[in-house]
Formats: sequence, C-alpha cells, structure tokens
Amino acid sequence: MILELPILILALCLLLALSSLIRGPSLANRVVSFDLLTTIGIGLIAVYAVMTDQPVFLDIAVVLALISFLGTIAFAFYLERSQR
Amino acid sequence: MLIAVLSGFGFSLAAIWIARIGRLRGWLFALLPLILTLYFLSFTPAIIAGEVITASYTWVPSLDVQLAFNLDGLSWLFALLVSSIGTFIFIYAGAYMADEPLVGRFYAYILIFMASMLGLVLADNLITLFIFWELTSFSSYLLIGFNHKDDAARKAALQALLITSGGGLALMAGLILLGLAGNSFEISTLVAGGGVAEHPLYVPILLLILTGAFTKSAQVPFHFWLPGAMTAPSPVSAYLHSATMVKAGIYLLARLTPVLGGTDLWHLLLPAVGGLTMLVGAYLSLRQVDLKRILAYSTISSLGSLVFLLGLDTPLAAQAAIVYLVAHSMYKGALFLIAGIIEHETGTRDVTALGGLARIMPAVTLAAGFASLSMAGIPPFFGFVSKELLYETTLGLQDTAVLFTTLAVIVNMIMVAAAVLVFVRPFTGAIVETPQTPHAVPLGLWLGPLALGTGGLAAGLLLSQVGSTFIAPAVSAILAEPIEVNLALWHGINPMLILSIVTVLGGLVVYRYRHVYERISSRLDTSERWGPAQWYERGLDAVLMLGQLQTRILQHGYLRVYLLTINLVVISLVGITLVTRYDFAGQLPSTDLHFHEAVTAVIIAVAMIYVLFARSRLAAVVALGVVGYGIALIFVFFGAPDLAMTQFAIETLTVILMVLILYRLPSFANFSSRGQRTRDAVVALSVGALITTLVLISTTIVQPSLLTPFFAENSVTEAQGRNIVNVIIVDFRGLDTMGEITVLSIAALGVYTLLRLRTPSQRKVDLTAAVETGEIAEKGKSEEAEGVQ
Amino acid sequence: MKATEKRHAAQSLILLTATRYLVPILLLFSLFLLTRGHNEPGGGFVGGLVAGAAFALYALAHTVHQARLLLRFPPRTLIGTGLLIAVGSGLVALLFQRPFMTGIWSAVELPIFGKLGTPGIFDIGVYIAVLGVILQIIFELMEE
Amino acid sequence: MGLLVLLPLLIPFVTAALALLFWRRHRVQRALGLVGSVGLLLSALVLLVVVWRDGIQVVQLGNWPAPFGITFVADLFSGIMTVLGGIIAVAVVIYSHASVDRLRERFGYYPLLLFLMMGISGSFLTGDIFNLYVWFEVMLMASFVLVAMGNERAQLEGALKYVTINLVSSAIFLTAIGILYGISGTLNMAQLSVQLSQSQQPQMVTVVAMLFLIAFGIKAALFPLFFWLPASYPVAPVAITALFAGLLTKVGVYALIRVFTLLFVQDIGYTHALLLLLAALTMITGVLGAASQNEIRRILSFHIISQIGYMVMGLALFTPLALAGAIFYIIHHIIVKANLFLIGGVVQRLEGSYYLKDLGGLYRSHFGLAVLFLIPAMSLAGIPPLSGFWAKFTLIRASLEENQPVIALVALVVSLLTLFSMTKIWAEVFWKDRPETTPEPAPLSPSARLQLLLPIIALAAITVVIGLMAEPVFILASQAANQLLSPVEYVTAVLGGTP
Amino acid sequence: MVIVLAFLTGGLYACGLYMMMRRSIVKLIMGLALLSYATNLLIFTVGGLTRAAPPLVPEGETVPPVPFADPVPQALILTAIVIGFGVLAFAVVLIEQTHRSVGTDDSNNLRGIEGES
Amino acid sequence: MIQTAISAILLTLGALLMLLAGIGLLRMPDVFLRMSATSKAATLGVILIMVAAAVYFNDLGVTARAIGIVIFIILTAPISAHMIGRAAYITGEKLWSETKIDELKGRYDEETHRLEAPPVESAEVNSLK
Amino acid sequence: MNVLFINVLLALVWTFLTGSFTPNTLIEGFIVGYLVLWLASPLYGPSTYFKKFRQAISFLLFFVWELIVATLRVAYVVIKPNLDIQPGIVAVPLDVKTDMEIMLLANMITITPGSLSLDVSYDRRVIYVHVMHVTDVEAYRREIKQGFERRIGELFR
Ligand code: NA
Ligand code: NA
Repeated sequence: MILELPILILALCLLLALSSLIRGPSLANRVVSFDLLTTIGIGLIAVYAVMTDQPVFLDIAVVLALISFLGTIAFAFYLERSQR
Repeated sequence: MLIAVLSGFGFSLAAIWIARIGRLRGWLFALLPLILTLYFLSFTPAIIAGEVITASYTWVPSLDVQLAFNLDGLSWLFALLVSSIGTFIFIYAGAYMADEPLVGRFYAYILIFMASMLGLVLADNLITLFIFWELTSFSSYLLIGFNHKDDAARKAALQALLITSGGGLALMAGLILLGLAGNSFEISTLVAGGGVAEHPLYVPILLLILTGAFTKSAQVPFHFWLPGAMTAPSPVSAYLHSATMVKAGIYLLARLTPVLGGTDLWHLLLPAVGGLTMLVGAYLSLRQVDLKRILAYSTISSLGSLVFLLGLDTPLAAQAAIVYLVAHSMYKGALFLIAGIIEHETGTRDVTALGGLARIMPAVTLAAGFASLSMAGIPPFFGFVSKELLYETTLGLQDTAVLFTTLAVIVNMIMVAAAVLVFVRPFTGAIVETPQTPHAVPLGLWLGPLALGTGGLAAGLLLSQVGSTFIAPAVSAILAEPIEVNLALWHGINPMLILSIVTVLGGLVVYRYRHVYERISSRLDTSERWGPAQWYERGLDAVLMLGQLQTRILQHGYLRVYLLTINLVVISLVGITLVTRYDFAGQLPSTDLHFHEAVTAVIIAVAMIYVLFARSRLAAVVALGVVGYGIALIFVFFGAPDLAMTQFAIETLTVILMVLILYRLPSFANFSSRGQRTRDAVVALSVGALITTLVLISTTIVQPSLLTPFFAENSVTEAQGRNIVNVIIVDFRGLDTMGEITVLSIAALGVYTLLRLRTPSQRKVDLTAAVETGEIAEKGKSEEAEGVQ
Repeated sequence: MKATEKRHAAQSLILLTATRYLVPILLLFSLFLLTRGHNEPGGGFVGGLVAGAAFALYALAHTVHQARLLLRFPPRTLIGTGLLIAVGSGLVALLFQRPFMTGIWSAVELPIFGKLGTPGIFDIGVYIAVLGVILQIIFELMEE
Repeated sequence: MGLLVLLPLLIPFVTAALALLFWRRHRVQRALGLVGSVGLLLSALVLLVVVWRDGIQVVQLGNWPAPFGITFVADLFSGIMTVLGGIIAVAVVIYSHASVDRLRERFGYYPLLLFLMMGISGSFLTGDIFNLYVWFEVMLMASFVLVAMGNERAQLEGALKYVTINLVSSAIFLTAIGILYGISGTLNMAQLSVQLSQSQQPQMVTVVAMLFLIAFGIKAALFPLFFWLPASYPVAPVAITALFAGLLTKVGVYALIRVFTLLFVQDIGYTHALLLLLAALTMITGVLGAASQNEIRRILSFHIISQIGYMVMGLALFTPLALAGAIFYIIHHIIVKANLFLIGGVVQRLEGSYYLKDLGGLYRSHFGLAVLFLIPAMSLAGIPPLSGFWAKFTLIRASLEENQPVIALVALVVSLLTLFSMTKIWAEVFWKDRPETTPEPAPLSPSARLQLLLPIIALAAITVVIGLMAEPVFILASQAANQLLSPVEYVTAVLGGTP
Repeated sequence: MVIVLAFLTGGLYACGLYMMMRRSIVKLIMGLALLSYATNLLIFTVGGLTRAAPPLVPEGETVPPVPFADPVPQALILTAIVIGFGVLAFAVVLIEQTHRSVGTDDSNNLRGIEGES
Repeated sequence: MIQTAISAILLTLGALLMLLAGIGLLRMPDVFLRMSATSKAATLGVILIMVAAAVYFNDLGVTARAIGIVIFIILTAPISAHMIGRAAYITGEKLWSETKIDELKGRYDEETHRLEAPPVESAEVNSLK
Repeated sequence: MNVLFINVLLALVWTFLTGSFTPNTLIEGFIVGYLVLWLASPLYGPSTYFKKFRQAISFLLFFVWELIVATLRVAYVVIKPNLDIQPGIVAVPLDVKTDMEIMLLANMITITPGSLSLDVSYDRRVIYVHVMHVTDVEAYRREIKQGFERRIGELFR
C-alpha cells in the first residue's frame, strides 16, 4: 500500500535522529536530536493511525505533543542551572 | 498433684514480695517444701503397698502432651529428696543470704527449680518431662549466674546452660523418636508396651537420650560444667549440683530402664561412661584445694558410679544405685552447705588456708564429721551401706568383676581421702588466720547440714526400715517388678567388708601422700590443654569465627555483589530447572516482522546499549528516554493506546525527574576493573538469555486468556465503558488501581520526607553549606511556601 | 496582560508568555482525557499526568512558589482527597447492598462523560491523587 | 456483602488518607494512627472468628464473578496473619507515641505506618496474584520510606540496599506473573491452582515456580538472598524495625507458603526438596551471623533469618504437622521478635546504645525489664513452656516423623545457638556491670513508661499465654495447615461449585 | 516480532542488571529503569501480540471487532508502569540524598553497618 | 479515494520534510544550525501529516485533534528551540568556526544569566530605532 | 471580537442545518457566515473585525509563503554537497512591546527556516537571532522589521 512509504521514510528518519543523538557530542546536541525524535514520533503515530485506519492513535500523538515539550524544557532548565 | 508441682511456680511469682519480710524469710519459704514433704510422705503406705498414684490433665493433646503425673516408688523417692532437702536448703539460704539484696530473686529462681524438679520426676509424659527438664537447666542458669557481676559466674552459667541444653535438645529428639517408636508419649504405656529395644530406631533413640542424661549428670566428657557451676551460692551447689538436679539424668536412666535397658548397647555404654566418670571425677577431686571444687569433682565421680550401676541393670545394681543416690544426696548436700558456711564465715574456700574451725563452730563440725564419715563409708553411716552394695555388685559381675572392682576400690580410696581432706584440714588443728574472722554460726545455717549429716547416720541405724520403705519401691519401679530389699550393716566377714576396710586404709594412705599424688598427676596431666573444657572453648571460638567468616563472605556490604549473588541464584535455580526439567520442543513463535517495528526495535536496542557506555549521565538519561519512547511506540503498534499514552507521559516525567536530580550528582565514573566488568557482563547476559528463552517458550504455549472474553463481552453491557482497558483498571480490577495510586502517594510522601526531614545534626551541616553557597535566602522562601499550606 | 511583569533575571520572557497559553490548553486536555477515558483512550491516570505536566511547566517557567499559589491546595491535600474519593466511590456500592467497588450507575447521561457512575468517580479520585503526587514530587525537587 | 474481609485493608487506608488531610495536626495524626491500627486488629479478630466458625470467607470485588474480578479470600491462614498484623500494629503505634520523635511524626510517620499495614493486610487477603504484587508494592514503598525516614547516613546506606534488592525482587515477581499469565491465561489464584494442575507444560510451571521462589525468597530473606535484611533493619527507628522484624519478612514467607501449597505442587519432589535445603542453609547462616554480632538489633536481625529457615522447613516438609508447625512458628515468631526489638529500644532509651559493650547493669536497676526481656528471649530460644518451644517441638517432631533427621539436627543445633545469642544479650545487657563510660540510665517519664512498656508487657503476656495454652493455638494452626493442604476447599470457596 | 521482542526483553534485563552491578550509584538508577522497561515489555510480549487492534468497542456496539489485542496484559502493565514510576522517583531521590550525605558516588563506600568492623 | 490519494501525498511530503530535518541534523556543523534545520522542517512535516490525517478521516474529532496538535507544535517548537539555544549559548556551546558575527557575545551576565541589550552607543542597533 | 463569536455561531448553525458534522461543513459555514456578516456589517456599527480578519488571513498567507520558501532554501542547503553558508547571531531591535507580540515574533522567526530566535534582552529592547545565512546584517535586521514585526504590530493594534 502507498501508505507504507511514509512510514518507511519516518522509520529511516528515526534512525538518523538516533545516530545524531548518539554522536552528540554535547548535551545540547543530544537534546536537539531527542526533540526531533519525538517530533518524528508524533508524525509516525499519525501516519500509523492513517495506515491502520485507527483514529484513536491520534490521541497518543496529542499526548506526546503536549508532554514531550516539557521534557525539552526540563533539559534546557538543567543545562542552564548546571552552569550556575 | 498438679498443685504440688505448680505451687513452686506460683510462689516464685510472689517471691520478691515475700522476701521483703526480713530475717525470717528463710523459714517462711521453707514452709512450702516442708508441706510438700509431708504431702509426699502421706503417700508412704500406698507406695509401700506398690500402688501407683496417677493424675492427668489435658494440656496439648494434639501434640500428645499431657500434664500426666505418676507417683511410684522411684518418683516418690525423688520427690521426697527434692522437697525434704529443699526444706533445709531454704532455711539455710535465709541465713546464708541474710544481707543479699536480691534474695527475693534467689528464692524465685530456686522455687522455679524445685517445682521443675518435682515436675520432672513426677511426669509420666515424655514431653512434659522434657519441659521440666529444660526448666531445671534454665533455673540452674539463673542460679549459677546469681553473682552476676562476676565474669566467671556468667561464664560458668553459660557453660552449664549450653552443655545441659545441648544435651537437652538431643534428649528432645530422642524422646520424640521414642514416642514415635513406642507409639505413645506416656512412660507408663511405654513400660507396659515394650518392644522399643527391637525397633530400628532404638540405637539413635538410646544415643540421643543418653546424651541428654549424661550432660545433665555431668558424665565424662560433659562433666566440666559442674565444677564451673560452683560459682553459684552454696545452697545452689548443695541443692542443684549435688543433691537433685544432677541426679535428673540418673533419674531418667532409671525411669527408662524398663523401656530402653537390657540391651547390649546399654550394658556397654553406661558402665563404660559411668566407670570412666567415676575415675576421672575422683582423680580430679583430690587435685583441688578449693573446698567446693573438691566436692564437685567427687560428685562427678559419684554420678559416674550411679550411671555405672544403672548400666548393669540387675536388681542388686539397682538397689546399690538407689542406696548410693540417697546416701550421696545427704552427705554431699551437707558438705556443700558446710563449705558455704566456711566461706561465709572465713571468706575463703581454700582448704590449705583453713584450720581449727571445730572450736568456733561445734555444731557445724559435728555435721561435717557425720557427712564425711558417711562419704568415707564408715559404718554405721549410710555411705558405708552404699559402698558395700557397690562392691557386692562389681564382685558379682561375670567377666569384668576384677576390672570394675579394682576401679571401684581405687575410686573409693580417693573419696575417703577427699572426705578426710574436707573434714580434717578446715576443722582440726590450730586456728588459722582467714580473710574474715569466723563467728558463731546461727541456727539457720547449721540446722540443714546437721540434719542431713544426722540423716546419714539415722539411715544407717534404721537400715531395714529405710530399705523396705524408701529403697524397695524405687528399685521395684526401676525394674518394673516388685523387689524385696534387705539391707543390713553386718553380713559377717565377706569380701565386701574386706574391700571396705582396704578402701578406708588406702584412703588414709592416699591422704597422707597426696603431695606425691599431686606431683605425679600434675606432670601427667594434659587436660589443661586437651580436656573437654578446652573443646568447649574451642567450639565456641570456632562458632564465633565461623560466624565472622561467614558474615564477611555473605554480608560484606557491597551492594553490587549482593546483586551479583541474586543473578547467580536466578541463573542457577531457573537455569538448572529449565535445562534439567524442560523438554525443548524446538518450536518457535511466528517470525513476521514489519519494517517500522524492526526499526523501533533497533532504536531501543541501540539506545539501551548506549546507556551502558554513555560517558555523561545526562546523555544516558536521554538514551533512557529513547528506550521508553521506543517501547511506547511498540505499544502503539500492537494496539495499546492507553499504554502508549501513559508510557509517553511517564517517560517524560521520568526524564524531568532525572534531570532535576542528576545535575546534583557527580558525573559517571568507571570504578570497576575490566575483569569485574567482564564478569558482570557475562552474568547479566546469562540472565538476559534465560529471560529470552522463557519468553520464547511461553509464547509457544498456546493458552488463550480465560479472562479476556468475559471482559470483551461485559465491558459495554455491564460496565458501561467502551475502552476495555480503562474498564479493567477502574472497574473489573479497580482494586489494583487503588493500590497503585497508594504506591504513588507513598512515593510522593517519601520524596517529601527525604528532601525535607532533617534531624537537628544534619540541619547544622546543611545550614553551613547553605550559608557558604548563599542558598539561605531561597531556603527561607520555600519554607514560607510550606507555611502557606 | 502586563507588559512588564516582574521576573527573575534568568527566566525566559518567551517561555513565561507561552505558558499563559499552554497551561490552560494542557489543563483542558487533561480534563478531556479524564472524562472520556471510559470509552476512548485516556482516563484519570493519564489525565492526572497531563494536568501535573501543566503545573510543572508553570513551575519551570515561573517559580514553584507561584505554581503553588496557582494550585491553591497543597499537593498532599490533593493526594489525600483523591484517595478518599477513590475509596469512597467504592463504598457507595455498600449502600446498595453490593460488594465493595461494584459499579453503581445513574440513569443520567452527560455529554462527553457518558453515563455517570461510581467508576467514573473513582477515575476522578485517581486523577486528583495522581495530580497531587506528581506535583508533590516535582515541586519538592525544584525547590531544593 | 463481604465487607468484613476488606476491612483490614480499608480501615488503615481511610485513616491514612485522612491523616494526609490533617497533616499539621499532630494529635489528630496520632489518634488516627491508633484508630487505624486498633480498627485493623478488631476487624481482623472478627474476621478470624467468622472464618473459624463459617469457613473460608470470600468477597468478589465489584461483584464480578471469581476469576474475572479481584477476589479477596480469608482462610484461616490469612486470617491468622491478619490478626498478627493487627496486634503488632497496635503495639507499635502505642510504642511509637513515646519512641518516635516529633520530627518524624510531623513527616507522615503514622500515615506511612498505616499504608504499610494496608499493604500487609492486602497481601494476606488477596486471592489474585497480580493484586498480590500491588499490595507487595504498597507495603514495600511504605517500608522504603520508613527505613529511610530521618536521613541519617546509616539509614540512607541501609535503605539503598533494602530498596535496590527489593526492587529486583519485585521485578522478578512481576516477570513471573507475566509468564504465569501467558501460560495459564488467568490471574486468580484459585483458578491458577486448577489451571496449573492441568497444565500441558508442567515443567514450565516448575520453572516459573523457581522465579516465585527467588522473588519471595528475597522478601522472606531466604539463603542466600537475605543480605538486605541485616543491612537495613538495624538502621530504622526501633519501632519500625520491630514492625518490620515481626511482619515484613513473614509476608514473604506467607507468599511462599501460599504459592507452594496452592499453585506449585506439581513437582514436590523437586521444589520442596529444594526448599528444605534452602531452609537448612538459612537457619545455619542466620544463626552463625547472629553469633558474630555485638549489637542488639543486629543480633536480632540475623536471628530473623535463621527463624525464617524454620518456617520454610515446615513448608518444605509438606505434611499437616509440619505446616501446622510452620504456622505456629510464624505466630510465635511475630509476637516474640517484634517484642525483642521493642525491648531493645527501651534499653537504648535508658542507656543510649545498642552495643553490648556499652551496656550493662539493667538487672539491678530495671529488673522488670529484665523479666520482660527474658520471656521473649527464652521463647525465641525455644525454652519450654514458652511459645517458641511448641513451634520448635512441632517442627522437629514433624521432621522426625518424615524421616528427615538431618533437618531435625540442623534445627536443634540452631536452636542451641539461638539460646547462646539470647544469653549473650542477657549477660551483657542485664547481668554485666554498667561500663564506667556509660552514663546512668535516663529515667522515663510516666507517660513514656506506659507507652513503651504497655506493648511490651502485652506481647510478653501473649507469648506466655500461647505457651501455656498451646492447644487452641495449635489447633488453629493445624486447621489452617489442613486448609492449605487441601486447596480444593479454597478453590471451591472462590470459584463456587461443590467441593 | 515476538522473537525480536523476546530478544529485546532479554537484552533489557541484561543491560539493566549490568548497570545495577556498577559501583556508581547513578548507574544503579539507570539499571532500575531499564529493568522496569524489561518487565513491562515481557508481560506485553508473553500476553500475546495483536497488531493495530486496540481493545476498544466501537460506538453503538457491544463487543470489540475481532481480533483485538488482549486488554488484560495492558491493564497489568499500566499498573506496573505507574508503580515503577513511583518507585523510581523515590529511588532517585534516595540516591541523591545518599550522595549528599555521604559525598560519594561509589557504592563501595556505602557499605553501611556491614562496613563497621 | 481522492481523499486517500491526497492524504498519501501529504503524508509522503511530510515524511520527506522530516527526512530533511534528519539529514540536516547530521550535516549541520553546530547546534544552532542543527536547530535551524530541524525545528522548522520537522514542524512543517508534522503539520502536513496532520492535515493528511484530517483529510483522510474527515471527522470532526480527528480534525480537532489535528488542529490541536498543529497549534501546539507551532507554539512549542520555537520555544523549545529558544530554550535549548539559550541554554546552549550560556553553557558555552561552540559556534561553528565559519560563523560570521556574534552579537550576543558577552551579553549574558555570568552569574544571573540576565541578558543585556547591546550598549546604547552601538551604532548599528540604534540606527534602526 | 464579538463579531468573530457570531461568525463561529453562524458556522455552527450552518452545520446543524446541513446535518453533517464534518470539518468541511464547518468551514463552509464559516465562509457563508462571513459573507452574511459582511453583508450585514452596518448592523453592528464600526468594527475592526473585517479588517483584522483580512490582516490575519494575509499574515497567515505571508507566514505560509515564508515557510515554504525558507524550507526550500534550507532543503537546498542541507542537500547540497558542500556547506556554503555564513551563519551569525544578530541583535534585532524590537518595536513590539507586549509579551504576546514579542513571543509571537520570536516564534515566527524561529519557525521560518534559516533563522532562530535565541533570546530577548531583559529590557525587551532587542531580540537576538541566529541566522543560517547572513550576508548583510543590516539587511537582515530590516527584513525582520519590515516583514514579521510590522505585520504583527498591525494585527495587534
Ligand atoms: Na518508566
Ligand atoms: Na523545534
């Protein structure tokens, strides 16, 4: 099915983001990668919802979008505090 | 009869208050044993007539434990000894401990002891007997340690307790086996039933019971606790450690003779151990200079004689044993009390430092004379009769007559010497300067010894009555058949008489040349280093060392090694069970796999491995977050939206939590060596492999859920919800959720407590740190916020 | 909206401003998750977590002190209340002679919530307790 | 309605939740602690009586039929355990009034205690294996906090080990539950009993049994998984240690007994032989460890381990008498062990130390306390006719009946070494003179005296009563054992139908 | 996927346990977290996998369309996740406080009362 | 059918944008440039995917959710970038060596992290006021 | 803004009238409602609604356009084999004053590929922007001020 293609690409993206996450080198870089990873995750879940014709999965995407932001902020918070 | 036994326990509870009445307390306490003596005496006609008075009360019938009592000749004789000697001891103690502030406790303990001893000798139930047996050990512990500030007293008390309780535990096993083998825990039934000797368990039963009896009655090699026990106050030594408690083992052997006796093993073990104990006790007694230790070792020797006699298992031997036992209880009890008086008055027990006391304490001297004469076996004292009977018995032996007669003569010579030593040195000759100056001895002190000493004389004089009244019923009970006893002082000139004369003369020679004896024996002696007392010490040390060693090995404090241990246990228990018990069928679960699933799996795998090698803790936290998100994605792919949502949310919170905490912690450090890492990796991988195997096996076992169909059908119709997972967690299995939020709540309280609760000392530390870093202002603010609530 | 709100030197103006819009969105969504949890993915637990996230965000952007003021109740009280509501919803069944935690449903049907019943109340208890727990932990940690 | 079965759970829960609302009200907290624990005890007593009279009590939560919802089951064994929990809870709460400092009381001491009791009661009464996990966690979480409460360095170090190792245990437990559900399709213990007995893969069941053995073995402090116990128990406030010493490990033992009588009886020759081996090793290592210690709480802590060995020995022998012995042992041990720790606390309060070398002289100054110590101490050592004697006697008799002389020998030797330890404490703390460096005992205020001694006296009295009136207690234990050995009764009560 | 998840589960256990056996107490926490993932994934896998079919009943119907994923393991994991979080939160703080009080990250220095001679 | 086709195209486009972000992440030399590459491409990608979902399901609830996600992402993604960027700068994250100009240099207070505007006399800034 | 409210109300009424509750009908309803309101605008007296609405639409279109252009630009940079950019951090003085406006501006800058707002000075006078490719700093400042800032200012005043 044609909807396999986007999910394939997104899976690939996940791998790219992961490799960047591991490469680092600084924490800020990792957080950026992590942030991208979650964004891709949101997309992936939405694509999966379309692919499987299950709109309920979109709810998960909403939760992820709402809450993953907090994680990023916490990292930034930490980064700054660790400097003081 | 129950009341008779239990009255002592009851009184002991009140002893502390009764003791407050002052000087007359000894006489008052003595009323109880006196009444008991009279009570038991009241059974005299019945006992002579061969009656057995029984009384039984249910206690723990489910475990075959009854408060069953049985008053026959043997137990009656023992009960009389316990209560009558007790009477004198109690009076004596009143005077002896006149200034002792803890005398109430003393009476409490000794009352417990007396009651236990009565229970022991009267009990018909094996377990009840054992219970009282243990109580005598326990009360003995408290009494030996009565001078509790003294290191030696505490050590001796412990030694006595461990030895007798150790034996007691063997006894317990033996008694249980006996009860199982004989199908009854009632001694009377066992005696009537018989057949235990042929039981396959006979040998262990006998060995276990003998261990118990031998430890209690201070047989070699368990004898060494008894001299140590002399740290107890003299009334205790007299009562427990010569007259009654140490005889409990003898009593038990006598009691069980009809059940266990008569076998080759019995005939081998008892005489051998008893004979050895006779010799060792006698040998050691003469090496002492401490009055009480002389008496203690001679007591050991006498106890050996009793075991020896019981082991012979003949009517004559039994008769000899009972006579010996009664005679010994009287003279040895008296001598211990006298030793107490001497110590009390002079402040020393060293016989070489004493002399001329006869002039100061005539009544005591008389008592000591009587008791020593009885001990030395001089007619017409009762001791003479016992010695005659002993010789008669050994001479009647078939193969070993010469050996055992020689042994008996040698031992008795030493006993004569000891008796002379005990009397002559302290009482005769010139008055010697002692730590304290002796005064006239009050009635309370000398009454007991004199009565007991005179008792030895009276028994000798009233021999036939004593024989038929006291000795015959006991002997009958031992042999489980009626026996005639005819005692007489004069049998004409016979081998026994000759031996007696030889013994006395030999004893005097030994006394005269005891320096030579001492010199030789001290050169030969290795018991200082190799004796059983040293085994005990080494055993104790070994236990402590083993304990320390084991604690070092198992309880080392290294958390990671604890975890390693758990892993090893998992590997061994689960792994071995799996390998040995499970039959691998080789079937594998389905292998279909989608690309995005595979990618997710790869991501999780890479991230988790990254966690292991991450150099920075925050990088590890990020990777951990990736693992969590990855798992959430798997939940998405396999139809678990609620799970995925929760996992995402929780994961994010976890990341926040870690971030908030971790920046206060040091960065990762690699402490472990390469070897440790390899070892841990191998172990962890093994557990992982095990888990993988378990998962693979479990997924091939096709067992459809028994719960799911019900939930699917009832979720909407009965529980009014279309999200089955949610319906499960709030309704079908709502209690899980209740527990779960409770856990969370407690965790939140815990975090609060950990972060806020500061003991005053810690607060000081924190305060200085806060002042240094200038955090103090913020601290105040947060406490303000707390105050708002 | 005040143009010059007093703020800490290290606080980000952008974040501060954004939270004014984000916090209500998060809270709204958390209630949404709570109310429809019985029928669609969601429920008191996730709802409570999201609500907790809202206050946590507020605390990160502003200060814990302000977040506490915003919350009005101490988290501990929320925990206790949540637990009591949860157990209370279970006890309702006893009035109807049913075992503990038996669902009791009223005939009333609410728009999003669906039918009103004790399992729903139980879920509310969970929501409140979880909110309390999350905030108790996060606030304490941030205040340290 | 079956509310009765739930009351031991709900009463502490509601009182704890209320205590959270009255956080700053010190007196209310204390009162709630007392109300919760006394309520727990009373409800447990009534429950036990009802179970004794009417048989196994069952409540299906949410009115869902048995294997589907969560079932709470009170049989005699769980009834007994709940009552014991109640007794200890009341004793500890009263004792805490005088022994726990204000600071800890202000930080949720009583609600935590009540939550702990809730978890313990839930563990005893639940009939669902996953629900058991949940109550275990409630109990553990509360115990984690109580161990660490106070933040003393030793506490934190001990708590770290306690927490970590127990979490590993929980993970193993959860793993085992997951696999069990996978291979049986159910979580209800009664139905599991049925399913596992008909399992097509009995070997796999045995493998899972090993996981449960390890998980519960850690909680019960079985050899060689006991290390967390001596590391952590001695560092908590003594009232808490008393509670833990009495109850917590026994929850592990309870779970072991429950699953190895109800669920895992397919391969007794293997599993229970293994249990017997572990029991012996546990007894020996525990008592040897105690011998090497010189601090009251540590000595007592190691003894917990060795006594766990006795209980598991009863399970391993797997006869009615042995199991009755195990249950009797549990009853005796919980009362006695908790009491010894409470007494240790009083000693510390008087002389300021738990170290034997710093102590002494109490025989003269506090004879009453000496007697109060002697009762549980001698009971622990198995001196007749105190409770410990009957427990030991029953187990040894059972092992001899089963022709297992080795375990009997071990049990006897260990009992002698226990006596050694108890007399060591006695001689050092009571008989020995007070060292010159140790200050005079600090006098107790009358109210503290009452609150500290009342629980001790009560527990000592129970010990004596159990000893003197062993018959009814033994019959109770014996009936409980019979119930355990015939799971049909349990299964029928839960799932319905005729036996 | 079952096989993949089986290996993933095993791997998570291995990594978690390995991390816990490190001397650094910070790693201990990471190990605990990994272990908690591992158990959750195990329950999920052993409970049986069904793709893209959440156990939801469509509006207006009374039973979910078959096949649907088993809701029971999901409910169990939900509880386990939450409990795991609570426990982890406490453990993290405990470790931080331990570090603060003792001043070391090395568990070898945290031998506690066992370390006393 | 046409809805499916449209959504498929949108989904693919969205996915490609994400891919772009991924590649950007790997290729860009410093953290600020990486954020430049990712925050927008990914945001745009998510927006496209959400539109696709809304089109595909054509359901009010789904559309509402899609819109919600879009709004939220538009609101939060830049804030994330700002927060990380700021933190990265404060923690001394190195700018790419080819970076032409850095007007932020020295403006953060080392202690309080208070950010100052360029000095008033800075001509180029004032010239625009 | 109460006109917006009426417009939304009309959209809802429209969906009820058509009886299908899909996004399409809602959008239809909104457009129809807007037309109706525009026709009936004298009824409500002077209102900035229609102007603001137009401004908002044009702002949105501008933003989308910028987004697409910038995305393509970045895509080109990313895909191109050699990295040929001149990044820099530029201080852009601010005219917009309220928090909301500043935040919106900052977000717009960030969303637009190639630029990233790093922070706003404490006194709100300057926003610091990281730019991927800045050949002329002054030109960039002007570009921002003329583009996003002006439009935001118009929309909110
Ligand atoms: Na987690
Ligand atoms: Na972004």
